[in-house]
Order: sequence, then C-alpha cells, then structure tokens
Amino acid sequence: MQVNDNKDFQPLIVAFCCNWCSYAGADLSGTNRLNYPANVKIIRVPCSCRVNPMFILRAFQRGADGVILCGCHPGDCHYTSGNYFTRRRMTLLFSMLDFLGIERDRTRVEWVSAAEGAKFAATMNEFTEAVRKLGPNRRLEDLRCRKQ
Amino acid sequence: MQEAMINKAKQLLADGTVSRVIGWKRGEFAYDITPAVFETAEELEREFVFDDFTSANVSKYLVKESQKEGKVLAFLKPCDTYSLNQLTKEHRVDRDNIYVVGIPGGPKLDIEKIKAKGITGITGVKNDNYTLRIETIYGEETMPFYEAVLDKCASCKSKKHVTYDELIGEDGDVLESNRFDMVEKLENMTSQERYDFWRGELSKCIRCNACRNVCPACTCENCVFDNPNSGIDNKAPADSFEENMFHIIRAFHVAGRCTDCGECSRVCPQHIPLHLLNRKFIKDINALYGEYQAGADTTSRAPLTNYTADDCEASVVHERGVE
Amino acid sequence: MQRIGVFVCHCGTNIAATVDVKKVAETLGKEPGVVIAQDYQYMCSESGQNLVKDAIKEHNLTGIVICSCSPRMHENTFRKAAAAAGLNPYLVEIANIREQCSWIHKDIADATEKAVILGRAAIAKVHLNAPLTAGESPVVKKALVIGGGIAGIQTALDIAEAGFDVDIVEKNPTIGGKMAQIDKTFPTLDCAACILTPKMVEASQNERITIRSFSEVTDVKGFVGNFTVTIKKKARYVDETKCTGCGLCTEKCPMKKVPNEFNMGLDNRSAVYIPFAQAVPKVATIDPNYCMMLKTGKCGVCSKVCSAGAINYKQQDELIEEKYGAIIVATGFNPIKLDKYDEFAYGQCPDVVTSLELERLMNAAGPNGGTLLRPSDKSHPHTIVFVQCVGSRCDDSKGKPYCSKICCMYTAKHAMLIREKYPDTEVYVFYIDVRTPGKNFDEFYRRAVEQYNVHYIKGMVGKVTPKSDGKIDVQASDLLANEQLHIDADMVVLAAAIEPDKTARPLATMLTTQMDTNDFFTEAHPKLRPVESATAGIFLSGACQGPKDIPETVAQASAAAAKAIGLLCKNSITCNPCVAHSDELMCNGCSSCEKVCPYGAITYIDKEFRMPDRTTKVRRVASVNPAVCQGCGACTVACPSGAMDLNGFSNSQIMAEVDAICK
Amino acid sequence: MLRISADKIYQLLEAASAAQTVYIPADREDGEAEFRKYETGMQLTNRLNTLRSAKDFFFPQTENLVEFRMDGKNIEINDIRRECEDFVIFGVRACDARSFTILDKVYLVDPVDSFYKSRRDHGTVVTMACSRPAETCFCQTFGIDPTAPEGDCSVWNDGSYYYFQPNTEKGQKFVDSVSSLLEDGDTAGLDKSVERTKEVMKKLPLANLSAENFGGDKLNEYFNSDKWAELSESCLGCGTCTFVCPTCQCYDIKDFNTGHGIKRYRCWDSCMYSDFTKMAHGNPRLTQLERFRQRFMHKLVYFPANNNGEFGCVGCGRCLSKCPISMNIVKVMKALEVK
Amino acid sequence: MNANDTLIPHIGIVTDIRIDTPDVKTFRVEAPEGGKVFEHMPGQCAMLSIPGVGEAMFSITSSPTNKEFMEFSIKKCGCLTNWLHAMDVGQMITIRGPYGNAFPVETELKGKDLLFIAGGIGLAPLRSVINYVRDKRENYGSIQVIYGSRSKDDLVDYKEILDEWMTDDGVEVDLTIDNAQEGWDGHVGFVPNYVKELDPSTNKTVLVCGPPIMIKFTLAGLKELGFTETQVYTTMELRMKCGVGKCGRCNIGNKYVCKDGPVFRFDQLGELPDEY
Repeated sequence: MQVNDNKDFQPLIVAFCCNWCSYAGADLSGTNRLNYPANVKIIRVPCSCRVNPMFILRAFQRGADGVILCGCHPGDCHYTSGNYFTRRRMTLLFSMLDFLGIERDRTRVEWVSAAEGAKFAATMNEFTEAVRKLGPNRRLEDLRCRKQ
Repeated sequence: MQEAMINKAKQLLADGTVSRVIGWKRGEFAYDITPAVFETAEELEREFVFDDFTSANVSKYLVKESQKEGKVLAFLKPCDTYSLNQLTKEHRVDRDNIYVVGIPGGPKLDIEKIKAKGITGITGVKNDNYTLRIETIYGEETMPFYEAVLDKCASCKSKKHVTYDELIGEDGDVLESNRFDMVEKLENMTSQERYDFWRGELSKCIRCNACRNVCPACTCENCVFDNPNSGIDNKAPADSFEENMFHIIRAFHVAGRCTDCGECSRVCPQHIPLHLLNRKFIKDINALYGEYQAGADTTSRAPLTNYTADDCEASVVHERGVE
Repeated sequence: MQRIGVFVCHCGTNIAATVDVKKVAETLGKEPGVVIAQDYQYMCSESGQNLVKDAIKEHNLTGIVICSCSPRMHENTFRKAAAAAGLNPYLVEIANIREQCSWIHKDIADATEKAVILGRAAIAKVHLNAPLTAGESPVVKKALVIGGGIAGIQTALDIAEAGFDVDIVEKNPTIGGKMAQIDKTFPTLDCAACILTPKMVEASQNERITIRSFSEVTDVKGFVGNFTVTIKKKARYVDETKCTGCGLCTEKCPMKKVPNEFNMGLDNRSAVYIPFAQAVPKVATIDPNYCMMLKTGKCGVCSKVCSAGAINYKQQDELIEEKYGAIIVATGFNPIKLDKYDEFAYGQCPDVVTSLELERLMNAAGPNGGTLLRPSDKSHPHTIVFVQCVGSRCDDSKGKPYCSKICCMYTAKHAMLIREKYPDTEVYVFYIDVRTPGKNFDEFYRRAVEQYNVHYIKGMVGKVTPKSDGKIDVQASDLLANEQLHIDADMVVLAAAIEPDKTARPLATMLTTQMDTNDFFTEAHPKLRPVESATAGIFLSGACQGPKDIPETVAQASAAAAKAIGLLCKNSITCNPCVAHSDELMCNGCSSCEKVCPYGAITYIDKEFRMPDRTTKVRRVASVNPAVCQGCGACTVACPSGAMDLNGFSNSQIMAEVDAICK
Repeated sequence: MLRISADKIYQLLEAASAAQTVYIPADREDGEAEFRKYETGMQLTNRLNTLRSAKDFFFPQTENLVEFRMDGKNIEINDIRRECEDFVIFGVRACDARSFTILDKVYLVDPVDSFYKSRRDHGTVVTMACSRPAETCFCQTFGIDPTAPEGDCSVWNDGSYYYFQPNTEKGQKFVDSVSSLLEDGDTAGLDKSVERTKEVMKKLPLANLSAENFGGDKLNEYFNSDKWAELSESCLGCGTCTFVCPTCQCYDIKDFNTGHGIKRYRCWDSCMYSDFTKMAHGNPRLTQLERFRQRFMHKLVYFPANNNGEFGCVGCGRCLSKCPISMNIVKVMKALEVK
Repeated sequence: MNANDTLIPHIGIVTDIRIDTPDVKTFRVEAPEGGKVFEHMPGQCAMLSIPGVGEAMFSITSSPTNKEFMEFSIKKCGCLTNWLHAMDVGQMITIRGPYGNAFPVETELKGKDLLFIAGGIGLAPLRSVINYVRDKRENYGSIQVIYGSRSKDDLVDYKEILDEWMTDDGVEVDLTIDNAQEGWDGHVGFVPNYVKELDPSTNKTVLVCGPPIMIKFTLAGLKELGFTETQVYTTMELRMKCGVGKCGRCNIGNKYVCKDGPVFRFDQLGELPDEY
C-alpha cells in the first residue's frame, strides 16, 4: 500500500441509485443540504436490479474511479425482490473483480432508504474518501479514454 | 470400449432408434480428433474413434442436432452429461430427440503437454500401462501417462452420468476434487499479485473466441460481443480493458450455468487458464449460497435467478481473503 | 440526429445561487444535437412551461432536457407540458441540478461544472429516447374471491355492494370457513354463529354474488383486468337447483358412521350430509367415499326419500371457465397437524384436544350439545390444562417459526368460558408469554386471571402422559417459581399453530404470486401495500397473508375489496410504458428472465421464424406482457444474450449516461 | 560463408540490438514460444516455431488508422501515422518468411497500404533454417524449402555454428552491423546438417501432400463440392485458425468513441465469424458451411487465381495444432481434392 | 510516410439536402474549399462516414460531368443512414474514394443504344450514367429508361426525370408503379413485366439495377426477349469495409466487389460462384 494518500486527487464516482429509495434518499440529502463531493454523479435506475455489470465496467473503462450501487433495503424493494438479485449479482461481480486484482474498495453496494438522506451523504463521503486513498483507477481503465 | 460403442451405435441405427450418431472421428495424426456426425455403419467402422484423445465435449452440438429430423445418438462422458442437462434446463436442446449413451470419462490426454516436453514429429501415442510410448520421426519417447493428462481431467469433479438413456460400463460417483486449489491459491495472493497474474494471462488473449464458441453455456442466438447494439461488441482486444471486460462478462454470463467442463481452457490457443474465472464463481456460489452444481439436474433454480432474504451482503468481498 | 431543447431552471435562487445557470445553458447549447438552450426563473411555473411548449413547436424539437429539481418532483409536470405541445412525454429527461447539485455543493465552479455534466448525461440519454405510448388494457368488471370464509364473504359483500359482480369459490360444500366452527369470539364473547350466519345469508341473497361451493380453481391465465379462470365444480351428486335442504335424506341415510369434519371428527355424520344447520348453500352433498350407492350400486335410499328428485348419482365434475378483472385470495388457515408432537399424547389420548376441537366440544351444535364433557368417557372434566405455542414460534422443523397470533386470546376466552360455566373446574394455562396487543385484549386477559382465577403459569409443558385411571399427567416447569410441576388433568387443550391452507401454494403458482417460506402470500409492500400481491390484479384477504384474528381479517377483507373495486371501476388500465421487451431474434428462450420476474409478466411462446435462407424455424422465445410488467429491469440483467431491454432505461441509454458522466 | 560460433550467438544479438530493436523467438512461461524484444540474458527458444505467427510485426492485431474530433457540425481529421523505427525479427522460419511475400501481394499492391508498408520498409527479416520439423509441417507442399529460408538474411545453425547469408540490402545492412563478430568459414557441417534435415522431411507424415490439383482453374468445381457440409459440420466458427495463421489478412475497421474524440482503428477479423459479411439486409454467407468454405477456397483457389497460382497457405501447421476441433486445411485438401 | 492512404478520409460538407421520397434523400457533398472532393467515373462509389456512427459505401449518383459537387441518393435503412437523414445542411462528413470500377462508358458502351432499367433506389447508380451519356449525347445511340417503384411517391429523382430527362429529345422514359394510385395515369405493374410489354430492341445494351428479386426477373425477361447475358450490366452491393480489396469480405469467388466490381456484366457474374 502506498503511503501517499492522494490528498489532491478528486476521484470520479458513479452512483447508480434506484428510483424509489436511494434516489429519493439522495434528494433528501439535498433537501437537508447535506454535503458530499461534487464528483459523485448519480444515475437513476428504476431498481438496483437494473444495473448490469456492463454498466459498472463501462464506468471504469471511461474513467470512473469508483462505482457504487444504492438500492432499497433488502425486503423493502419496490418490486419486491429486485435488490435481492442485485445483492447476489454484485457480490459475485465484486468478488470477481477482486479476484482479478481490481482494488475492492472501488466498488460498493449500499442500501439507502428514501428517509436516509444523512446516510446517503455519509456513504458518499466515506466511499469517496476510500476511493481517493486508492488513487486513480489504473487497473480497469481504458487508456484510449484517458483525458489528455 | 471403441468396439462396444461402434456396435451400440450400429445397433441403434439399425433398429431405427436413432438416425444419426454424434461422436469423434480420427484424424491425420494420433491425436487430432474431430467431433463428427455419423449416419451409416460403414462410416462408423471407418472413422469412429474413442481413445485417450477424444476429449471434446460434444454436447453443444446437440443444440443444432436435436432440432433436426430424427433422433440423434450422443456418446457422452460424465462431464458432458452435465452440459447436456444444463442445456435441457435452458430449453436449448430437445432432450426427447437425443438418445444418450453414457460412456466412461477420462482421464484424457493433452497433446500440448506432450509437445511441451520437447517431443516433436509425433506419429503415434500408446498408453502402455500408464507409460506413454510416443512414436516420433526422431525415435520413440516415453513419459508418464499422468504428466500428459488434460488439466480438466486432472481435477475431474464427477464420474457420474447425470442423464443417460443407456450406459456402457459402470456409472461412477461424484468425486472429491482438488479443482478449487488454484483459485484458493490466487485468493491468498495480494491484490497486486493477482492483478499481475491475470494481466500476464489475459494479455495473451487474441480474442479468437474459441473459449466462447466451444462453451456449452454460450449458445446465445446472438452473443452480446457480436452485437453492435450491445455497446460492448468488439473483435479484438484493442486495450487491456477489453481483454478484462470480455472475460469478466463472459464468466458472469455463465455464472451459475457453467458446469465446469473445462473446454474453455482446453481450447485456448494461448493456454489462458480461463476455467479459473468460472471456478471462482462456482466456489463463491458454493460458499455463499450453498453447494450448487450446474447441470446436476434439470429443474433446480440457478443461483443467480434465486435469492434468500438473508443472503450475505456484497461487502462480504471486503471481509474475505487477502487485500 | 435529434433536435434537442435544453431548459435550465433557476428555481429562484435555489439553483441559481450556486450554479451559474447562464453558463450551464450556454455550455449545453453547444452539445451535439442541441438546437436551443435557455434558462428561466421558474421552469415549472406556467410561463416556464409555456416557454418549453413554445420552443418545442418553434424549433420542432425531438427531445427536451430540463435541468431543474428532482424528477420525482416535476417529471410529470414537464411530461404533460411536452404532451400538450405535441411531443411524446417520454422524450423528456430531467437533469437533477437542485437536490443533487446546487443544494449540496457550495463552490459555484464545482456546482456549475457538475450541473453541466448532469445536463450532458441527460442529453446523451434523450438522444436515445424513443417515444413511448402507454398501452391500455380493458377491465372485466367482475371479481373472483377464492375462499368462502369470513374474509372471502366480507370481500365479496363489499365488492357486490359497490355494484360489481363477484364469484366466491369455496372448496367445501358450504361457505363460512373456520368462523362457522367457532363457538364464541373474543374479547366480546358474542356468539360467532350469530354474527357470521347473517353475513352468509346476505352473501347468498345478494344478486351480484354467485357462490360456487364445492368448487376449486384449477387454472388461471391472463393478467390484471383480464384473468381467465377455470373452476372445477366437484360433483356433489345432488342437483343444487332442486335440493330444498330439508335434510330428510341425511336422516334416512343408512351410512351414519362418517367422521364429521365440521365437528373435527368428534362425532359422526351420514354419507349424505349438510355440514351444519345454517350452511349456505343449504344443499345436501353425497360423500362418495362412504355412499353405498356410489361405492357398490346398492342402496339408493336418499334418492327414494327425496321428494324434490334432487339426487343424481351420475353427476360429474364440471369445468367452468370464467373471466374476471380482479382476483382476491382468501384461502385462510388451518391448525397444523400435531402428529409430530408425541410428547403431548395427542392421538394417543382422546382427552388431549386442540383448541378448535374444544370449540366444538363447547358449542351448542357440537357433539355434546354444548356441555363440556371429556371425549373419552363423557365425564365432566375438573382439571383442564392449556398448552400454548404448540408448533408456534418454533426454531426446529417440527413447527412454525412465527407466532400464530390468535392463540393467547382464544385460550383466555376458553379459560374464562369454562370457569364461568363450570366454576369447579381448575384451569391451568402454560405459556411462553402472553401477547395481547389489541383493543380490549389485555383487559380481557387480565379478567381471566384476576376475575376468573385461571392459573397462568409461565413455563413449558414437557410431557403429557395418559394414566391408567383416566387422568392425564402433565409434567411441566414453572419458570417463575423455578420448579417442576405435575398436574393430574382431566383434559389437555393444545393451542396448535395455524398455517396457510394447503391449497394456497398450488394456487400461488397459478396466480404467479409470491409466497414466503411458510406459504403465506407475500404482499406487494409490507407497509404500504399490505393487501395487494406483487402481481397486479391479485389481492390478499385474511389469514392467507398471515395469522389474523377476526376483526383484522374483516378489516383486511374490506381493504382488499376496496383495492379491487378501485381496479374494477376503471374501464381500462393504463399501462406503464417503461416496461421490458424482448428482442425475439436474440432471445434464447432460456427462462432466466422468467425466473427473476416478480410479476409473472414473462411467458414463453413457440414462434416460427423465417430464416434468411427462406426456411422456417420454430424457437421458444420470451414474451413480456406490458400490462403486467412493472419495469424493474431484473430480467434485463438475467438475460445473457441482451435480448431483454427496458423501455425508458435501455442498456444503451444508461451506458450513454455513464459515458457522458465519465467524459 | 559468414559464420559465428554457436556459443557467441548472444554476443551477436547483443550487438545487433544496440543498433535497432531485435525480436527473437523466446520461451514464455507456459512453454510456448513467442517473439519478444531481445534483452540481455534472453534465450532463443528450442521450439520449432512461435505459437503466433510473425505477421503481427507488419500487420498488428489492432492499429489506429486515424482520429477524428467532432465539434458541432464540424469534423477534424487527425492523421496519426508516424514513420516506423527500424527493427529486426530474428529467427523467422521459412514458412513465416514466405507468408510475408503473400501479405505483400495484398498490402503492397495498388493502392498501397501505407501502414503495412512503413513497417515492411523498416523491418529486417532474418530467417532461420529448420532442422527438426514437426509432424504438422507441410511447407514443402507449397514449394517452400525449410532448409533454405527466404527473408532479408538467411541463417542456418548446424549445432556448432550459425551461418549468415544476406539476400537483400536490408539483410546486408544487418550483417554489416554485426560483421565484426562474423568470420568466413567452410560450410561442411552445415551441408551435413541440411542433408539430415532433408532426410527427415521425406519421413514427415505430410511429406506427400500435394497442392497441384488446387488453384484458380477449378473454382466452381471446388466451390460446389459436396464435401463442405461434412467438413464444416463441427467447425465452432471461432477465429483461432485465422488468428494463428501467418497469411490470413482480413480486417475490420471500427470506430471507438473515447469520449473526447473518435479513434478509427482496424483489427484482425475472421471470415469464420458469423458477422463477417453480415449486412443490414442479410448475409451472403449464412451458415458456417459458407464461411468455412470461404476460408479454404480463399487459400487454395481464389488467392492462386489472382496471384499466378501462388497459394495462400505456407504449411506452417499452426492451425493443425491449434484448432479446437482439429479441423484443418490438410484434412480439407485431402477430402476435397479432385484429380 | 506516404502522403496519402486511401483509408484516411477527406472532409466533405453537405451543401444541399433534397427529399426524394419518404425514405430517400439526396445529399450534395462538396469539398470544404468548394468543388468536388475527388473525380470519379459513372458507377463508382465512395465511402461516406460520420465518425463514431458508421461508414458505408454509396454510389455516386451525380454525373462526372458535374464539376461542382457530388450527389448521393441514400435510402434510410440503418444506423448511419438514419443519422444522415437527420442531419442538416452544413454538416461535415468524411468521404473517401472513388472505389470500384465504372460502367464502361468510354469503351464498350460507346456508340451503343442504351437501355436503363431501374427499380426503386436502384436508379441511384444509373442516374450517374444517364446524365453522363446525356451530357455526351453525341457518343451514344438511343437512350431508353424504364423505371419503376412501389408508388409515385417512391420514384427517386422524379422532378429531374420530369423536368430534364423527359424533356430531353433523345431520351425515352417509361415509368411504372407497382399498384394503381390516385393522381397517377401512367403505367401500373412490376418492372420486369413492363420491360416485356415494351419489348425493347435486342440490339440495345442494358444497364439494370434494383432489388435482387427485380434484377432476377428482369434478366429472365430480357433473355426471353432475346437478349444475351453479355449485353446486360448490373452493379452489386455487398458488405464492404476497406473499399480496396484488402479487408477480405466482399468477394464473390475471387472477385472483390469493391475493387473488381461493383459493375459486372452478367456473363462475368455467371462464372462466379453463387454466393451473393
């Protein structure tokens, strides 16, 4: 592990949020004026189970340094069971990325309900910090997409 | 065995049970065996072969063959029957149109391992009580049989036929195999070491698609990697990212469906141990969601189309193994 | 190439204070495909909306992006505005630059840059948006209630009251269900029959209600608003239209040794029977397992005595197909079988009974005409032990993990009734804890303890052993006194756990609804949609969803009815157009998508394809019913070939957003 | 002939690599050989040939052609071509050396492919005669003498010495750059070694395979042969044969959007792939039969038809060892041949 | 480094867009500095591209005698063509070429009576030849054009046909549409049948282009009328990438459509394997 903790590095974070819980949670953290870094960009999906591993890899390819998936708490899925599938899929995908030597702190799944504005902001701050420590994504980037 | 199989095939052709036989056909040399369809007794007599090199899993051909008119006889090794079951489960084959004769499995030989010993000019390979006598134009060479066994056979998971209409010989059992040893070894490496290992392996990929095209789980009508509208289509690993992506997505698409038949690694011209990716998923599935063997039956729910309310969280990845 | 309009809202100073909106509009105006980019004080105001509408017309826009507050706030507003200007409402995308940008960032440069990027992502998405039309599907104005207990009856009455036809399918010869077997109800101790039977009569007399007794659902096809249900009307060998319910046949029937299910097998009935006096429909049924005529062809007494000529030994099961707009499941519960509980000697000793059996023993219409007598020797019991939680709250496989909810209260009721009627009888209740969270429940329980001196002992009954003298040794522990007890009891009453009816699981499969591991139907949302199943058009009434007492059951029954009425009121259902669809040319027919669909919206069809070489090939392909799909997208990821995609959130759209964000 | 004692060969490679990049066939971890940039301490492989052919040096699997920048309605074209630096490929076998002249017939005919030409102009091919051919070798079928390889400079090794014979100006330049290490010497040992090799070649299982009945004159006869169905029935449609083949030269052109520009690149393509000829409205080669036929017709019939009878195969045997189902050009020739 | 490589395209600017039919537009392309990007002969093609969207081969539909610009009549049928149809005047595209052979206007066709038969968008490649021979009228014999489409609205270049070709003395134009339609008093029927009805003189040299099925029946019809395959030319379309016979996908037998074609005489085509 490098001692350099990449103080000046601003990681780009892509957050996939389900429409019913986490996107609403993100809205709530806005309503409550709770800060998190501007480099967190949210993509709205109907349910966390809409997130295809392709999207996550795509984000890393294009220069994201971290990808986080947020959905309803298990049991609270708007579609009953979507996040249960998400959980299995992402557990396996992240395990595979880890297996390939991609830093495990670059990916995360977090359950954030519509009422958890504070949790959303805290999660984003925490995740950004974890990714910042890792430095830029080099192991899963596409050199062709690197900004000159 | 070969004799018994030819006789069985001839009998089933003669009594009208089947109209075609899928098996293996001898080649130019001792080892270059091609899967083939036989329609007559004469063809069988002339070209049918079953020996230490008939390792190809013919179950994928049944996707096409079982759609044709008339029943097809398939000689399946234990590992191949798992593939067929999985295909049956996914409605990719018409099982009613297939007559499966279970035949004993390997261990089969890997000609590449013989050649890697520097043996060349090979004109014949004989198994003499587990010593291979290899005839070459430069004289005879010998090597222990087990040093030339295919990797997939060396870590055989099962000698049991999970589906068949008839057996030649005895059925075997599911084995305790060491197939996860290498996965475990990698898991115990550091993240950097794993990264270096896989970069070394995957950078060899020439994207010939042999792994995908041989894979009995990859029977999509149109693969996402060939579909210009999928957003991830590509023909060449133009960047290291694409080498990674192809293999990650492919492994993910077959996760919970891969029977671990090992064909991907067998056919890889670059010797990339692709089966390790699939085995990693199998190992994780077994550990996290309970033992699951794809193809063991035709009715169970695949792990990725299933869940329980108290499944582990994805953060389990952070808690395991070496950072 | 699209013609896109971008509209950046100031939201007063909510956005404009931290985001340089002019710069955002200016920067986004240069994006490919953008033909106009404007900013405005309040985009959601009428004048703001007019600005958008005018721009759509003036610039012939093919898509619009609104950079404003959360889409959860005003997406619909702008969709309507677009529609009013002749643009398909699904060609609108919102970039959330308030909640997810201006409100959380302080630095103007950062926030402005982020707003631009969010705008770009929305533009990238709208480039790929396709016009979507919400489909409509007609609603059959008729409901089906499966189960004729109090839940089903209440639901049916409410729906009929609202003016819709409703069928009740009941598998037994009469409706009424469990409540008909109950003697008194807690906490008011009024007579169950007195309050239930009028409802049964009401149901039978309501011209909008058709009671299909002695019938079962065998197949369900279709989807919300348009179900086709096959009902098997079992042969009862009696012509319902002719039978007057006089009961002569039941009296004359020579075969009298049939265990009477209504009285829990505590007495016998005849082979031709009417379950109880107030049965609805009050029509006799011949039990083919016992009827001599049906078994041997010799007898025919009932036929001879029936002046109405209603007996028909040749009757066959009949399959009826009906169409319904809504289906309400009210399959109820049963006490579990106690054969695994040898320690309580149930099955060995006739004086060890379940609570429901006790109800019958105490009921005036029961085997003893309402006098509580021991089943074994018809003697008066002086000591009665109640055992709670038999099979409830179990952590082993013998019982159920859940609390059956009603046992504490009915046991208090039983204890109280016994002490009231037979003051010389000692009553012991062994409990883990007593749960009384309901209106007047705790008061009721306390009355049992304080007023009626029922002995409540916190502890477990370890073993029940019938003794040779006819007494029953109950070995138990008193946890509070920390001592072992032996009670010489005359009767033991087991509060058996309740479980969903066995018909529920096959029914759930037919209905493609979800069940939990205990076979209770799963509601669409545990808090917010407790009476709907996740499958549109299927509603849940009563104990099929979880253990419930009568008032709760009735409340849920009415709630389910209200939801069903809400559906039946519509002439057609507007479907959410953001649904999954399968590209048949790419579909493998592997069934992965079907397995993850929570709504059963995916079916498979064998479709004939014309191949490029002019041959045809029949392939199994997935087909999504847009009326049923709710658009979660689980199937899109399960599909390995990428054949399944989601309208409004397509793979390419989401990837375009990712690209735009990471650019 | 100019020669160097076998134990000094690495001194020679060292000297050569001082002037320009030198690639040699070396062993990799899995025992296969591949061309690697020579660095001190690196060993020449003992394997007969490299797993992949040497065509990558002139026709890499992917290469960027041109870049575009899009700005509103405007497009800016950026010619990213750069002159290639000089390099040497050492140890190319006779079959691969011939493959370059086959590729030349595609890429150097008008209009010349400047990307290929630049590499060809700057690459010096130093070949190495074979002494231990494998059972899969059949270069003789196409008139190639593995004991007399072509290339800019031919090299032989008889066990004791490496012998150098420059054939072209570039070859001469290479020899000159290491001339201080070379000495003139007799070829007695070499002659004997070549003799031995020629004896071995007669014993090769495919020694009698002949291509004389193939060529452009029987185009329709071979095209319409009824053997194709059986030959192609087990073909997986992968691109292994194509990608290990030294003469396969088909490519695809694709655009990659990097987010800040478009990179247009070309990459190897395979006529075995189902989408190779797919168009919006159909595909002239619908089944694997047509695609399989195309590959072998191209090598055995179409290419000779357009190139004075020269075949599009050099008999290197790579497809024989690498095809996952062991279907290959030798089996096709034997099954198809019409005398 | 060589100055030019054919794979590196040039910039073209779309200076005019004409709507021909509901799904065909004709685009005028000029070099940024004005004039044509390159010279060509009738029947030759060019690769047009929007980088990132796609690149495809299109016939150059304007005549080489036009010195100011090139024209392309393009039918909407895929990703790239959808994009092209949606663009506005002033859009830059990339263009490379010319590719392929041309109709032998300066050799075999010279002095001949010419019969052009086209169906639908098939008129596009022939328009270049028709206007070329009209401009060099003295070099050719009679000119007859038989052109048909699904409906009146699907006739490409209808205005030019009416205003220029039909008013041209030495040109006979016979139009037909598949089904009767209001406002159409011309011939109704399929092209192959119309050709037979018109019974053209067999000393004409025929240039035919249209959907494969139309070509097939037209050729059969011509043979019935006594024409031989050596008299009939057509132009082909196959999947092309490089345009110069190197990428290896557009071959029919040993001929590459992009290099040895797209113009073939039917007797030459007959010698090739049936794989197109």
